[in-house]
Amino acid sequence: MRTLDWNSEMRLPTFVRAHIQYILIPFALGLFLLLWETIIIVNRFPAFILPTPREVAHSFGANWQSGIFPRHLAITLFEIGLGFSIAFTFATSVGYLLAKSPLLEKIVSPYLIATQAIPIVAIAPLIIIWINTGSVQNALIAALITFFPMLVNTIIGVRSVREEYRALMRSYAANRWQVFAKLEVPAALPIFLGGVRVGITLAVIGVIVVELMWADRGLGFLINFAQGHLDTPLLFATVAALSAMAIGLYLTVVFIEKIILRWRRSVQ
Amino acid sequence: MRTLDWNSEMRLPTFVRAHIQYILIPFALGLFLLLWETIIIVNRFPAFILPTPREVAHSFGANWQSGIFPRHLAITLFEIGLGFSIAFTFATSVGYLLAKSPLLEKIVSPYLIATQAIPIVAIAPLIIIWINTGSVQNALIAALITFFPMLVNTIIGVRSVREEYRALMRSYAANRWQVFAKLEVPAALPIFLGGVRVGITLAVIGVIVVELMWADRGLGFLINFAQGHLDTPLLFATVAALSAMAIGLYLTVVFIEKIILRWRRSVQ
Amino acid sequence: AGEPTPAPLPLPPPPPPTKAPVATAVPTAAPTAASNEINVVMGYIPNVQFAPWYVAQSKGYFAEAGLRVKFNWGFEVDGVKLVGVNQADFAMLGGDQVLQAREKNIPLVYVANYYNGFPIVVVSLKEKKIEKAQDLVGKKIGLPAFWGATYTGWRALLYGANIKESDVKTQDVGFAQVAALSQGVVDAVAGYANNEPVQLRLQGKEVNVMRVADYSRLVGIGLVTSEKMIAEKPHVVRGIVAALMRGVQYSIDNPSDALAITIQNIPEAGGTNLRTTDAVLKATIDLWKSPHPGYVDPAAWAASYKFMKDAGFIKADFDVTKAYTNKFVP
Amino acid sequence: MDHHSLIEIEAVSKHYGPARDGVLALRDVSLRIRAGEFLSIIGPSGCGKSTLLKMIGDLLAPSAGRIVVNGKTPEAARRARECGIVFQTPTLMEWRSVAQNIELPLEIVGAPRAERQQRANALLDLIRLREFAARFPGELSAGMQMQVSIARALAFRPAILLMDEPFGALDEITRERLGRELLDLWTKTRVTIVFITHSVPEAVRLSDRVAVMSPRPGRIERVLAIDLPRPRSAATRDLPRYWELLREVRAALGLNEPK
Amino acid sequence: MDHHSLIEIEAVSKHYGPARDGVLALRDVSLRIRAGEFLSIIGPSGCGKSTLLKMIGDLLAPSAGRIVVNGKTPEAARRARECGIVFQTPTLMEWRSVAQNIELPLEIVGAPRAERQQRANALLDLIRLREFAARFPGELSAGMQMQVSIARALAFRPAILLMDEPFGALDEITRERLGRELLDLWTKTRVTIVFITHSVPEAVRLSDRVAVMSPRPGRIERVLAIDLPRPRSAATRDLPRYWELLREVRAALGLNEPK
Ligand SMILES: Nc1ncnc2c1ncn2[C@@H]1O[C@H](COP(=O)(O)OP(=O)(O)OP(=O)(O)O)[C@@H](O)[C@H]1O
Ligand SMILES: Nc1ncnc2c1ncn2[C@@H]1O[C@H](COP(=O)(O)OP(=O)(O)OP(=O)(O)O)[C@@H](O)[C@H]1O
Ligand SMILES: [Mg+2]
Ligand SMILES: [Mg+2]
Repeated sequence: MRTLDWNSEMRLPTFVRAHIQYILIPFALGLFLLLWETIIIVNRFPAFILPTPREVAHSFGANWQSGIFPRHLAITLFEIGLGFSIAFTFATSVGYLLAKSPLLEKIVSPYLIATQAIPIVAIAPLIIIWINTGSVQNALIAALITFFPMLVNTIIGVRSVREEYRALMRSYAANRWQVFAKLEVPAALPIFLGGVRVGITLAVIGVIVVELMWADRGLGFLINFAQGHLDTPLLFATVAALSAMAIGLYLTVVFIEKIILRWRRSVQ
Repeated sequence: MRTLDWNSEMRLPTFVRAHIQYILIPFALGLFLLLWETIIIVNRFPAFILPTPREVAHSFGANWQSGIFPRHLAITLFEIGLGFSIAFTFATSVGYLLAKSPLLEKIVSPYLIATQAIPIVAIAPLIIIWINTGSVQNALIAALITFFPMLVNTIIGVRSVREEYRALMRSYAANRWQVFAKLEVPAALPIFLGGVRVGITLAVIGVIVVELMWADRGLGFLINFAQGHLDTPLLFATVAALSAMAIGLYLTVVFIEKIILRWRRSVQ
Repeated sequence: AGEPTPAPLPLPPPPPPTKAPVATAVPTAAPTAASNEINVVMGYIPNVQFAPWYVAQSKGYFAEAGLRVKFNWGFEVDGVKLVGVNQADFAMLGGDQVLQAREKNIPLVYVANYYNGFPIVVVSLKEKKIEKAQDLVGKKIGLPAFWGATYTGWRALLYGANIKESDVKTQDVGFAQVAALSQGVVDAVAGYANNEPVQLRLQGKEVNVMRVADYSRLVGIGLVTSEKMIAEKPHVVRGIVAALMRGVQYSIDNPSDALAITIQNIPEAGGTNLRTTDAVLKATIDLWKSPHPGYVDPAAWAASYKFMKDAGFIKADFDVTKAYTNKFVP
Repeated sequence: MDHHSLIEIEAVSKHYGPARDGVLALRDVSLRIRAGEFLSIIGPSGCGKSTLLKMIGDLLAPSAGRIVVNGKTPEAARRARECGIVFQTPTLMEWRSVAQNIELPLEIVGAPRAERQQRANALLDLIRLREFAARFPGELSAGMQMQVSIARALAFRPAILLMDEPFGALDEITRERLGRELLDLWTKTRVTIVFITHSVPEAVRLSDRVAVMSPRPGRIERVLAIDLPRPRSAATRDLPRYWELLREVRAALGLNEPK
Repeated sequence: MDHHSLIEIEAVSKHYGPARDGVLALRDVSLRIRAGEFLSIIGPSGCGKSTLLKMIGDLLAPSAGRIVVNGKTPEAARRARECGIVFQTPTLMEWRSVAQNIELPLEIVGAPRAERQQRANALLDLIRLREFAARFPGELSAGMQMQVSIARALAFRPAILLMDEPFGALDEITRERLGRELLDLWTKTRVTIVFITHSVPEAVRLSDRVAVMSPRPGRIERVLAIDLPRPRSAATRDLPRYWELLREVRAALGLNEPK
């Protein structure tokens, strides 16, 4: 019901309203860059504290062409992808089990929460001794922080499935797999995908944190390196790349969400 | 509908089933401690790599009595509380706005996601120059990571409000505040509280990460200090305290959830 | 909390400035509000290696010079930046950091030496028989990072011993150097002279220690300020350097007093950590000892510059002599 | 123009969804409803009755045409709280108890607590569910839920009642009782009622006029005046005119036999 | 024991919620339903009709008493897929198109795709909503949704059909048409039907027997055999016995007048 949305942003012609984002998004970006420049001018920050957008872009360009950026980016992307996949698999499977068994949840969740509260730095020696360092290991550790929001939203999503639907499936003597695939997955999706949005974002920072700690490759290393060499433009270029990556991954999730949840639109 | 739950854990007498957690939770804890001890024995780890539970408990006791632990704990708890409150306020208010205006969401969310992808380490000098260091500042920075899951779940929660309810409120010409208080808050709560569960957990690690970086007080400092002095029992005691804190905060949220969402139980 | 009874035990010591998550100090205080408060970025967490500072503070050496000193804890690199924009007044930095900063036109000046000689060492278990630099060839070395003082020191060692980087395998082990070494993950680790070796010994390990200072004349950690500070408030610089040097001397002469004063300031360093604290203090005293406290030979600066240039840490040419001054040294 | 018409629907069409692919629910519907009238709408499933009601209540906008409610746009009328709506499904808030659900519109109007409770109790007595006051909607049967939703709409004494098959889920006894109560209320307050039903006898028994709609896309096929004397009672069914009208409405609907 | 009774309900009670504070929905209900029978249940709102149906379908467990379905426990019967259920609310999965909703039980049974589609199309033709096959439930009117949910229950050819007010939201034409279709199906397949309705004529027109329930806590008040000849048609209404039975059922329900 379109008109129900009485918060609809503005009373503009439909065409303008449908496309206004193409005006406003670049506008907001411009505003952001302007603000950035202004801060530098007002505070008189030298480049090693806060470089200008232009300096950052230049550093990015130079390091891209030299191949440094693409190489580290590829590694970090790989680690993010792997870490997210591990976290996704774990969060969905364990989350589903916990959603189904409140008793299991009571027993297991303290340990899962504990993993969230332990700074990796604190157990770094154990990690290095047991699993060593490397891309797969980095991904694994990043998965530790990534899985939690997906886990929680899986639990909430599965528990939010309406009882009538369960009764329906039960009346068909649907087996567990069918209940899962035909009811629980589609019904829990809107909530679960919210967890994925947060998870994919945390995967980015998770990988970076690990790379900052001990990696010799990846964007985290590059940040570390830039910092050690007082190369603040490179530092900011890397941070910008990271942000862009996080935004890109997030928007990918939103896009997938749009496709999967098409039925929602047609209802409203 | 009790019998609908055909995954009900076991076919045990009701009394046993209702209280089984009191058997299983200590059992799981015991198993965990046993596993820990076994790891030490099998790997022959010295205390500075992985101390025994007993050594950790002893260190905790000693540092508690000397007053070191309570002091740092209080500071960290204060920072967590403050950071979480800030994040909560921001997540709910901004999340609500974004839920209501998809256009605003499109414009603002890239910047919010970017904040999630920037390692604080990278912008530490700017933070110090602008907002300085101290407990309030630590809390503020921890809030940066804390708010995001709450924001996302606020958006999803508010958007999940059934259209019929909105129509009902609209037919009463309810004002925005009434729609918010009487419809959106209660309807979005189950999903929103999932975000709070994740948020409160991230607040703990967020504060610790900041304290690790530059604080001279708090459990983060204590971890740093213990690490610097290779006082691994103290390190693990601190980590254990942190975990206990995170679990406690999480369970508090779950408890509040139970009270607020009482109506759900009575329906099933 | 901590009673300052110096236990006459064989003691374990704590570590010095390393890289990321652990770290350095950072200043607070807007420059206006702090007109008579002096902000120092310590470059690490509170630790007994700053005993001279605590001594100078509690014995009133700073006050005598008319100064109120505020310690800030945070990252070393942040110290460079903060002093660079006069957001902090002083920082404790290695000579390598100062040279890198000067290359970037960050106007830092090294005004007093604190650790005589570069404090980085390569440690290995005795049974590995790694005694001189050449023994490192073909071995696997754990580094806490591929940048920062430890890395610079590591490279200086290779440079001084004429070993190619590619002849040695390295692994980033973060802060887990002691664990990685003792569990055989790597053959040797780079660390601080007053940290890793001390701790390994406290754990009952026999170790070989190879000092970077034996292979290179890199300038060690010292007190750094900005050109602006020197130009505008030379008396402050003079005062703080003098007070600090008194603190250093007092700590060397009265280690048990220095330990007690430190524990008053950092109760955590007492109690279960007393042994470590004491051992670290002893190792640190070795670093403080100098024929001419505070003074750095210009030749050492020239040598540092040459190494940094040759090893690629700095690329642009600049005048090294602007990077330091000995005129405030008493 | 008829000066007594409270609701004017003029050449209204409603198209759901995209122009190409959507559903035309209503085509060119015109209808005037007089102040104080009891008008029933009857028509096949999916012909657009609910759609029409929602447009009067400003819960949907017409794709074409014009609706005037009490001299105002539907929006203004809604803001003035002219209409109380009973939706086709109960739409009770599951986190509110039965009594709290009934009190909801009064809360929004800002009625004092004591008045709210008194009114809720009176309405609970009307639907004979007082003992369920503190229970949650999930604990009621479907028919009981529907009754609560009727009570809720009555809570706030609007000038116009839009009722979408309010008695559909009820058994005959309850249905007749609530029908009588509704007529009672209508007689006393002269509220204007637009009443959707599938029951021809109910429509004839209650209404001043019955609007019969055609299948989708819906149009108003015929509007029949029910010229039975008021007040109506059980005795009304003994009148031959009642049976005649029944037959007429059924004929208009395309139903073959009189019973 | 009657060897022909397919469903045996013996001294069944149902209490919802905690012992102290809950609701006693059914008290001591006994009923036998013969194989191939068309049994209607009629009774006031909230008397426990839906509860009874759910217990037969093993969606609720009785608090006391015993239910046997086709010689098995309700659970075994459910697992053997003896019962198809039409719920009182449509319960369509909103993320599935209309056709996909109808296909759902066939998917679960593992029917091949071609058969599923063919069956769905046949059923869509039956309810005359073929053109809505690809739409989502949210795009249908309430009555249309209910019809889809009836079609879904028919998709899978169970031995027993449990229908909870399936025609409640439908207009009379659709109602009669679907009633005829249901009788047709019943005649052809001799499926056993338990049919909850609020319409006395509908109950009489369709059933072999009508069980009349008392208000909550529900009991079976009377079971009336409807001894009207089969097949039933429009002409059945001309039989005096029809009117007599109508009156009897109404009397059992406590409704005063015959109409
Ligand atoms: N989930 C539940 N929790 C508590 N009480 C319930 C629940 N479901 C039903 N009841 C109670 O059980 C009684 C019977 O409900 P049921 O739904 O079986 O009635 P019904 O005969 O189907 O009524 P209707 O004709 O209105 O559908 C009602 O009084 C209701 O309040
Ligand atoms: N949200 C929607 N999106 C698309 N089409 C819709 C929507 N709501 C209703 N329709 C279509 O509009 C038509 C009229 O629907 P409406 O609900 O008004 O029917 P109705 O007369 O109330 O039927 P019923 O008696 O079954 O309640 C139907 O064909 C339906 O498919
Ligand atoms: Mg309708
Ligand atoms: Mg029912």
